[in-house]
Amino acid sequence: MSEIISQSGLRQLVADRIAAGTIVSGPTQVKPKLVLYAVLGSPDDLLLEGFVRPDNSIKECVFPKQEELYGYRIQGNNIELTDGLTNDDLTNDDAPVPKQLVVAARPCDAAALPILDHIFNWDFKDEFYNRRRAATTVVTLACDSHGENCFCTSVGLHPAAERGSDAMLFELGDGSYEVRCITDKGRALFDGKTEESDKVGRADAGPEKKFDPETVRAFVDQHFEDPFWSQHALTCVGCGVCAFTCPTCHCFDIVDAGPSAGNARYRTWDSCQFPMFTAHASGHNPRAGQPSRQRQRILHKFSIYPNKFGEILCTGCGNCTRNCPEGIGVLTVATEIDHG
Amino acid sequence: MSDDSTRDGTMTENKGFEPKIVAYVCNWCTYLGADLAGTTRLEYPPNVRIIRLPCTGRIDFNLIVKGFEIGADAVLVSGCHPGDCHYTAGNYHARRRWILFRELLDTLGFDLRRIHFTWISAAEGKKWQQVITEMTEQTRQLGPYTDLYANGSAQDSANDLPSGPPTPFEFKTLPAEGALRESCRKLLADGTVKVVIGYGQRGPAILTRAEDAGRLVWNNRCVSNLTTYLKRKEIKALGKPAVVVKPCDEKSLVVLEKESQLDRKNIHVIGMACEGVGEPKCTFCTARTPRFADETLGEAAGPASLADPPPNRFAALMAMAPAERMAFWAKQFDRCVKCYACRQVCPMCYCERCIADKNRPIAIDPAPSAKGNFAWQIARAFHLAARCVGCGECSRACPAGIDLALLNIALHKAAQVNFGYDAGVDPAAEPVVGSYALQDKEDFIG
Amino acid sequence: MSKIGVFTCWCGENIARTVDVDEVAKRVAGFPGVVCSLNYKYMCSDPGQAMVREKIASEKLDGIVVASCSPHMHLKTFRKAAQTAGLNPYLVEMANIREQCSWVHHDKPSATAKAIDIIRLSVAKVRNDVPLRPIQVPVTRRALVIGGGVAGIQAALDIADAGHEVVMVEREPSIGGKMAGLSETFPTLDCSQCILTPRMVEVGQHPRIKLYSYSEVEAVDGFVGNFKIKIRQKARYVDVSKCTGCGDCWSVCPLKKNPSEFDYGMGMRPAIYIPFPQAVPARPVIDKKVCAKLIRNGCGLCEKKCKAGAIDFKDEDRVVEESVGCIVVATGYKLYNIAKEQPKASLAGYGEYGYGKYKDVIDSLQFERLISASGPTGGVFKRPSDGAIPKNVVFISCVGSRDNAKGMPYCSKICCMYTAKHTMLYKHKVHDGQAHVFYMDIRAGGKGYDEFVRRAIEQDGARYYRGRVSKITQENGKLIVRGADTLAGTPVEIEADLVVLASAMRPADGVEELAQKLNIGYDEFGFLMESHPKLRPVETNTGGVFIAGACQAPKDIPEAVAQASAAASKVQVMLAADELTREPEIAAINEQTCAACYTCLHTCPYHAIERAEVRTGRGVFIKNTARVNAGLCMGCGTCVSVCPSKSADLQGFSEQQIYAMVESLV
Amino acid sequence: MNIGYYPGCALHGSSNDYEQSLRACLGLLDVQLQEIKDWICCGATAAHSLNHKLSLALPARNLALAERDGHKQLFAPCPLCSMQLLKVQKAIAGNGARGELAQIVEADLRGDSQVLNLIQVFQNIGLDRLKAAVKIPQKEITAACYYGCLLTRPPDVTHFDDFEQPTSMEAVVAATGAKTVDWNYKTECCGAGMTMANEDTVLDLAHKILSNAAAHGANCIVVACPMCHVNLDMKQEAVNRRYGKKHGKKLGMVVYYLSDLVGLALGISAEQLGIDRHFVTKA
Amino acid sequence: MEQSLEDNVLPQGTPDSFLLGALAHTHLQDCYQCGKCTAGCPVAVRMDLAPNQLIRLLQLDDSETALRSSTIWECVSCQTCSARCPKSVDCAGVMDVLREASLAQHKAAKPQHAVVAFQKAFLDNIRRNGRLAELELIGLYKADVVWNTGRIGVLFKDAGLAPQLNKRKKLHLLPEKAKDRGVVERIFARCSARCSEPEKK
Repeated sequence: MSEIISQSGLRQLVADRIAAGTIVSGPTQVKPKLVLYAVLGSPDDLLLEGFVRPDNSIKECVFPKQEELYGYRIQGNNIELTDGLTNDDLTNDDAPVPKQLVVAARPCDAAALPILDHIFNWDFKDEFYNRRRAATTVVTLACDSHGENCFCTSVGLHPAAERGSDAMLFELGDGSYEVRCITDKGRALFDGKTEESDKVGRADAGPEKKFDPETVRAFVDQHFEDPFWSQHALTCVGCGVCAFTCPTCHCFDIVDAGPSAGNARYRTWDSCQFPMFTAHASGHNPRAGQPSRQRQRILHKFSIYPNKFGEILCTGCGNCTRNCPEGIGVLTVATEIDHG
Repeated sequence: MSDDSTRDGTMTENKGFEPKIVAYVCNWCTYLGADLAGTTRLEYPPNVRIIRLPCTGRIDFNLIVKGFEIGADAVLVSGCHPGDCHYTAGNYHARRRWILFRELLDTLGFDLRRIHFTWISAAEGKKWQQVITEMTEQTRQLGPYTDLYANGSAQDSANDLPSGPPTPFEFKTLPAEGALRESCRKLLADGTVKVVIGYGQRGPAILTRAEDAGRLVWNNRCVSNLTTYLKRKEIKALGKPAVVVKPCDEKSLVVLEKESQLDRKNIHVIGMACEGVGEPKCTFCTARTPRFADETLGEAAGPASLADPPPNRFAALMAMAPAERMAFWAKQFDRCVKCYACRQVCPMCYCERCIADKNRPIAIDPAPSAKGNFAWQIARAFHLAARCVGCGECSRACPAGIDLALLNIALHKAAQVNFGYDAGVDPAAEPVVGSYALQDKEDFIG
Repeated sequence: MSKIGVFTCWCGENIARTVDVDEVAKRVAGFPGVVCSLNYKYMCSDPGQAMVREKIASEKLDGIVVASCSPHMHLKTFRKAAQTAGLNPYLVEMANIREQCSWVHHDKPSATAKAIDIIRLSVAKVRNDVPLRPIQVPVTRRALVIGGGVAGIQAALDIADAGHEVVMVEREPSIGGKMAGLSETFPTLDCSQCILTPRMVEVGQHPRIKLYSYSEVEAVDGFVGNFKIKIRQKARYVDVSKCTGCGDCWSVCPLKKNPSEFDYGMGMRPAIYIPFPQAVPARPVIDKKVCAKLIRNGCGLCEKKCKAGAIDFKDEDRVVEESVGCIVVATGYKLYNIAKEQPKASLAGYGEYGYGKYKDVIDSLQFERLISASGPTGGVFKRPSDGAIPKNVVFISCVGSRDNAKGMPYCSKICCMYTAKHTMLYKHKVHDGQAHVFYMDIRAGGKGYDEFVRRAIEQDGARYYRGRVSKITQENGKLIVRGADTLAGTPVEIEADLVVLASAMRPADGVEELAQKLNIGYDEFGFLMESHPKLRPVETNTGGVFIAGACQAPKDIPEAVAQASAAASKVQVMLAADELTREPEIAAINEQTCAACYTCLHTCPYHAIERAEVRTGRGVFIKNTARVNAGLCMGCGTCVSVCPSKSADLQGFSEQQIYAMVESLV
Repeated sequence: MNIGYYPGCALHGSSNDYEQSLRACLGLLDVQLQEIKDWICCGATAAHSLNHKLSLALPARNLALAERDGHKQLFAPCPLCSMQLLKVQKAIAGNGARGELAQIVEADLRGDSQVLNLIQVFQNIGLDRLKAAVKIPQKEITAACYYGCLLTRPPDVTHFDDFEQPTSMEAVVAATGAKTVDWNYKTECCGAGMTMANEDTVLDLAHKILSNAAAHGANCIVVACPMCHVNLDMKQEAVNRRYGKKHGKKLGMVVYYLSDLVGLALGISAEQLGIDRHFVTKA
Repeated sequence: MEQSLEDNVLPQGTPDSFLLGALAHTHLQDCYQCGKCTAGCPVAVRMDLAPNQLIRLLQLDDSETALRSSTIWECVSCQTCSARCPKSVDCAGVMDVLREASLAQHKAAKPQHAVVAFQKAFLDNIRRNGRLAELELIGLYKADVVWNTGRIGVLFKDAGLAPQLNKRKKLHLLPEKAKDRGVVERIFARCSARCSEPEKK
């Protein structure tokens, strides 16, 4: 026996959740040829037709691009903490975090959340992250196809990987979906919304493996000074597209915004590809050019993080290669390393 | 803006709306004019806060934006009459900048009625009193500048620009590919150049070995503007480069040479005739073959007449009311994550350390907030005023699909209309920024 | 800067009347970085400055804000006071709460709030001030004097006598200016030639004065202490070195009938001429608009006659460059042209007086030439139309001056005096003649001036009518002057043989273009703007440029000479030291982040930015950069606002300071 | 071309010879004068002396009537009438009084028609065309052109010629072949409306004008104003009676209207021009 | 300062010089007594107060003497004074206002009654006919002067001119009248031309 839900049922579910005050986000057609995960104003914004791999990731729900840590004001020679300026901040501890729901996420996006859980809880429990994470329910839609830049299979995932999802939908071909609840949150969400059926959805087999992460890991461990990096990274212009559209990249910068007399302290995304990321006050910069920075990105994803957490810091969504203006990204580098 | 309760009376008690006005004035004329208004006891409303600077030449565009960021309802910029500047030409340079900057702010939907430019001499205490009194009254009528950055609901109702049907595009390799590979192989082999910057399978390809020439491709999706790589230290270190350029990319070389960033003599330019690479810019492009290349490959038929030309998005934008435009841009910039791809792909952005990365002082708010994104896009667009050649890379590279090119088009048009200057066309033409003309228009200056 | 002292001034009650100074002091104490906030009745007084010095020492202040008047008034005073207390003067800022707050607002609460905001701005600026050292710049110990009138001559002689070289540039063929053309001068009636010619000769022969006559200033570059002046020597067609001034050439020249500029058209001069016998240099000039040789290659008699072979028809303008440390502008005045067409739309001519229509209606300088012993009528006073001796002469004061409708509301100050003088000179020449003067008010405020005017009325019988003239018409050779006498309340009609108009004084032609070359200001009438009417009357707002004489405002010879000596003393102060200390508020470029696009180089009005290279210690090239020449930079900051990466910054008005000021206004 | 025509009471009263001269002369130059229907008196000196508001209302009524008749140009041969019309146009230019005046005169008022005096009409016709049309050059005429006070004054209302040394009438007279003299009473007042009430003033001023013209060699005076003509022509005999003895000989100065002189030059007879109806007919 | 047309007679309580100046669109304080108006005035010799003296009195707020002066009735409104004034004071305009005020307050100088009578008769005439009827004007004017000053001689003044004018077809026994005289009456009423009411004895 399987539980199924029609597409209209799913949209109704989204409508109910929005009415209940939950912030629902999912893939939406922002412009011709551009699909992004975004907060849905109405259920019809949710894009379900055809295979869609949004250019950004769902990490924004749990790790926003700009988050206010706290506000402050300098009065005379002392500093007072004030409650923050933006109203969606978590500065005051008791304020309830609004519930969040992600619908029709891709498995490679959902799989990133457990990775971020490790990051934000290994030496310091990041309370901002945790409270958002706890309030978030992720409903994934298994892939019934794959894009040219997808390589989830190469990093140990597959189009129906349940990792990080609270519930998973499977296309049934007739516009309705089979629902498989994975966690209590998933079950609570779909409780009473599905019908019995005997139809069973199935997922795409996924792209064939494009590289072996182990060979990549071995290469980066031994070729720190290899001319490969300077040769390969020549075409990298040093922007932050790969890091900011990657579901797993999690580096951030702390910034004081507003007049120096005090306004608020923010956390914002940062990227290892930027010069200021490793700039020293003396003016020296240990990673002065793109070769060292590109190497660092691959090193972190395929060696440093796996050494610490035993899993690859990449879910194979392909966003970095898909969005890179010069067509580089992990897929290009990894395949070049593997077949080089 | 922080509701600073402990510091009351910043303005008078709020018996009705009291506009807050920031005035940037030059030290030698307007500041003395304001002093004269004092010595002759000419009363005017107390709403203005004067910031004294040596010259209008020193008042840069970002200060005007900063004024609005800290909550001013109107900003005044005033200095010596043309010809009277204590430093001979500060006000001429300023006037030219203001002409361009007003066009940018208008395109972004700023309320130009809140930005005033005047010439007030040291002998015109009366005029200072008049300007401040009129400005305060006019701003009081306009009310507080609440729809700055269209915070609140205005954004949701912002409508998008018509984008027209997707232009049919099918990928095809172009015949000149073979000639390109052969030419590059010969160049690398005989050592004329040390590195070739061309197009590869998945993106640009930078080759140093002759035998890699086979990796070069030439098709109707070779989109990137390769001239952006000429500024890179790593590439300069490799020696004399050869660069493959389309006619639109080539214009960047003209601007870069004019700004002493490259020496045209030790660059080998391979110009490719081009019939379009499937980007929005190609629909209007008429430059089929490069003009200054060392060698030109392939040929291109004349511009195909477009059955139904795509809607002119810039005209559609400018047809909107200012508040509507501001809402449009606020919605677009809300998607910006400050990945700076627009900066990194642009051949004209070659600063060692960008103003956005400067933190003493924080000129551009680094957080991707509404304020931070507007400040960044204003700075980026204005630094490209009369320099951007319209290669469209910024719009293409933006992961959030923001219509950045519209801002550059606005300034491109402003430079053409006001100064008859077309960036990247005439190597000998004097650059707009950094020069001035006595008869620049000043109909907007009081 | 974290230990800032704020001193709020009452300025007697100029500030205290509309700004609650106690409230201000209390609230300012709460500003970030402020450790001491006091207010005092007169901050600029000695006790006030003493308080500043004492507080610097006791509280170890590292930043001062004085909230009082405009920085243009006392910033220097308080910076000196701080310096004597050991604090770097550039850590002192002023908050202008008088001219820009208490004097222009009457509502006490809002004026107080505004004053607090103005102080907040200055405190934000001081917190980001950086100690600066004045720049030492070499001084060229030479001075330029523009204009060879009595003021220019006096200034040049004073400076030269003080041991400095002087370059004098005079537009006319000879120095002497307007004074050379006067017959006698008030109030002593001593002949102007007798008192001026010796000084002119002294200039001509002074070892340290280099005279460029018949020349004009073409361009001025550089800055105080280091001006580069381009001087255009107009073609004289006479080789000054060879010519002995014997006069053969101008006596043989056939073209005698050209109106003499020196005599204002009252007399004639040949095509090759010296303006007047006592000319310095006494070397002739050929008028290229008239000379037959130059126009049609005819005549050439003067060349044949000249024993010294000094005539050179192929002479051309030459442009010479001189470098000087400072400049005195003494370009003098010209009389308002009463004719119908006027150079400026704001001016109107006197159609009702018929100047230019009736030959016997002349202006006061023309009268001076007619009555002068060295004038065209050889000392016999004849009227220009028919040479008859006029028995009834009408003098009209305030022609153009004090006349809003004609565009000159100001009083030309000296006409009352020289009109009285004219009546006396006329009486001395034509004993049975009767002078009539139409005046509005007699302005004779100098030493012995009023007595001089009374003597003209009481002893020499000049008849003064208090009222303006409405119209002048000509009836069979007689000029019918229709005026009024408001004291008697009746119209007055006089049949005159000659009418002399005391027309208004205006600045010399071309002074506005010259002012723009020198970056000095001028008012709506074209008179040059002094830095401060009371405290700095002979200085301008541009360092190293001084003004003297009628170019600044209408004035008589004694005042012009006094101003010339004042300007000369200011020059001597500047040239006394080998080096000049210059304000350090100039631009500097961070060569690490400069992208070498050189936009700043094209923008700089003073060409103070050059291309430079950054090299390692061993000379290995690292990168190109732009670099500021501290000597040339005047600190306008145009380069800073043009620099995309903000590598250029202005010391004293740095980005950090300005953003701190703006953000303090939240 | 045809232009709006506001005759004024004088031209339909005792100065009807001026209208006769105008119609004859301008008719020949194919300028049709289209009289405004039901025009009223402009109030002349009496209105602006005794009732400021009335002095604007009456001419405003005439302006409104001209606009209603669709005249873009309005020719008012009497300088006092044309000055009053121009004064109204100036008053409503800043539309301070437009609404109020329109309400008083019961008609809307734009004030955009162009008010012309006689010299301006000749200037619009064109002096070269005039010169070409001259059949009998007036060789023996040496005219003293007399503008009177209100043709050129007040300057900020009339904006016509140079109000101190005007030369526009001389140009028209020269075009007829006649000679002109330079004399000193061109713009001095003749006493205008004081003919009845204060004759002494008129006789004194008229005498000064006539004798100055004679002193400068003029054998006739040319005017473009009905009141000036009355004071110089009709009152010339009275002037001679009062001042004749002083000069030992009587003044006999013919006073032509400008249109008379032009008419004569165009070949029109004196009778057709109404010159025979003047008081002083021969030197 | 656009003076509203409403009150064309001196309202009580306003300082005279200010209102007179305002009515004549000029600022009397600007006058610095240079006398150019008196110098240029063709009829100044006939006046008891020279134009500049008249303005001086108004500057000192003594409008009483000004209103009773003969100056304002001798003035021929030739605009010379205003055109040449260096301070752009509209002296001719002030004369207009003074005449208007003088009549309204019945202070017109007796010896100048003829001028006053002529101008009043002129206004009455055009109020009735819309256009000027010359004969009727002359008749009523002479009656008024004889009646008020007793100068019988006025009746026969210029009698000799009548036949000469008639010979020259310049006399019109039946003069033209405006068709719509109603509007003229209404205009006069709206301008509250008080001075045209019959003189109360």
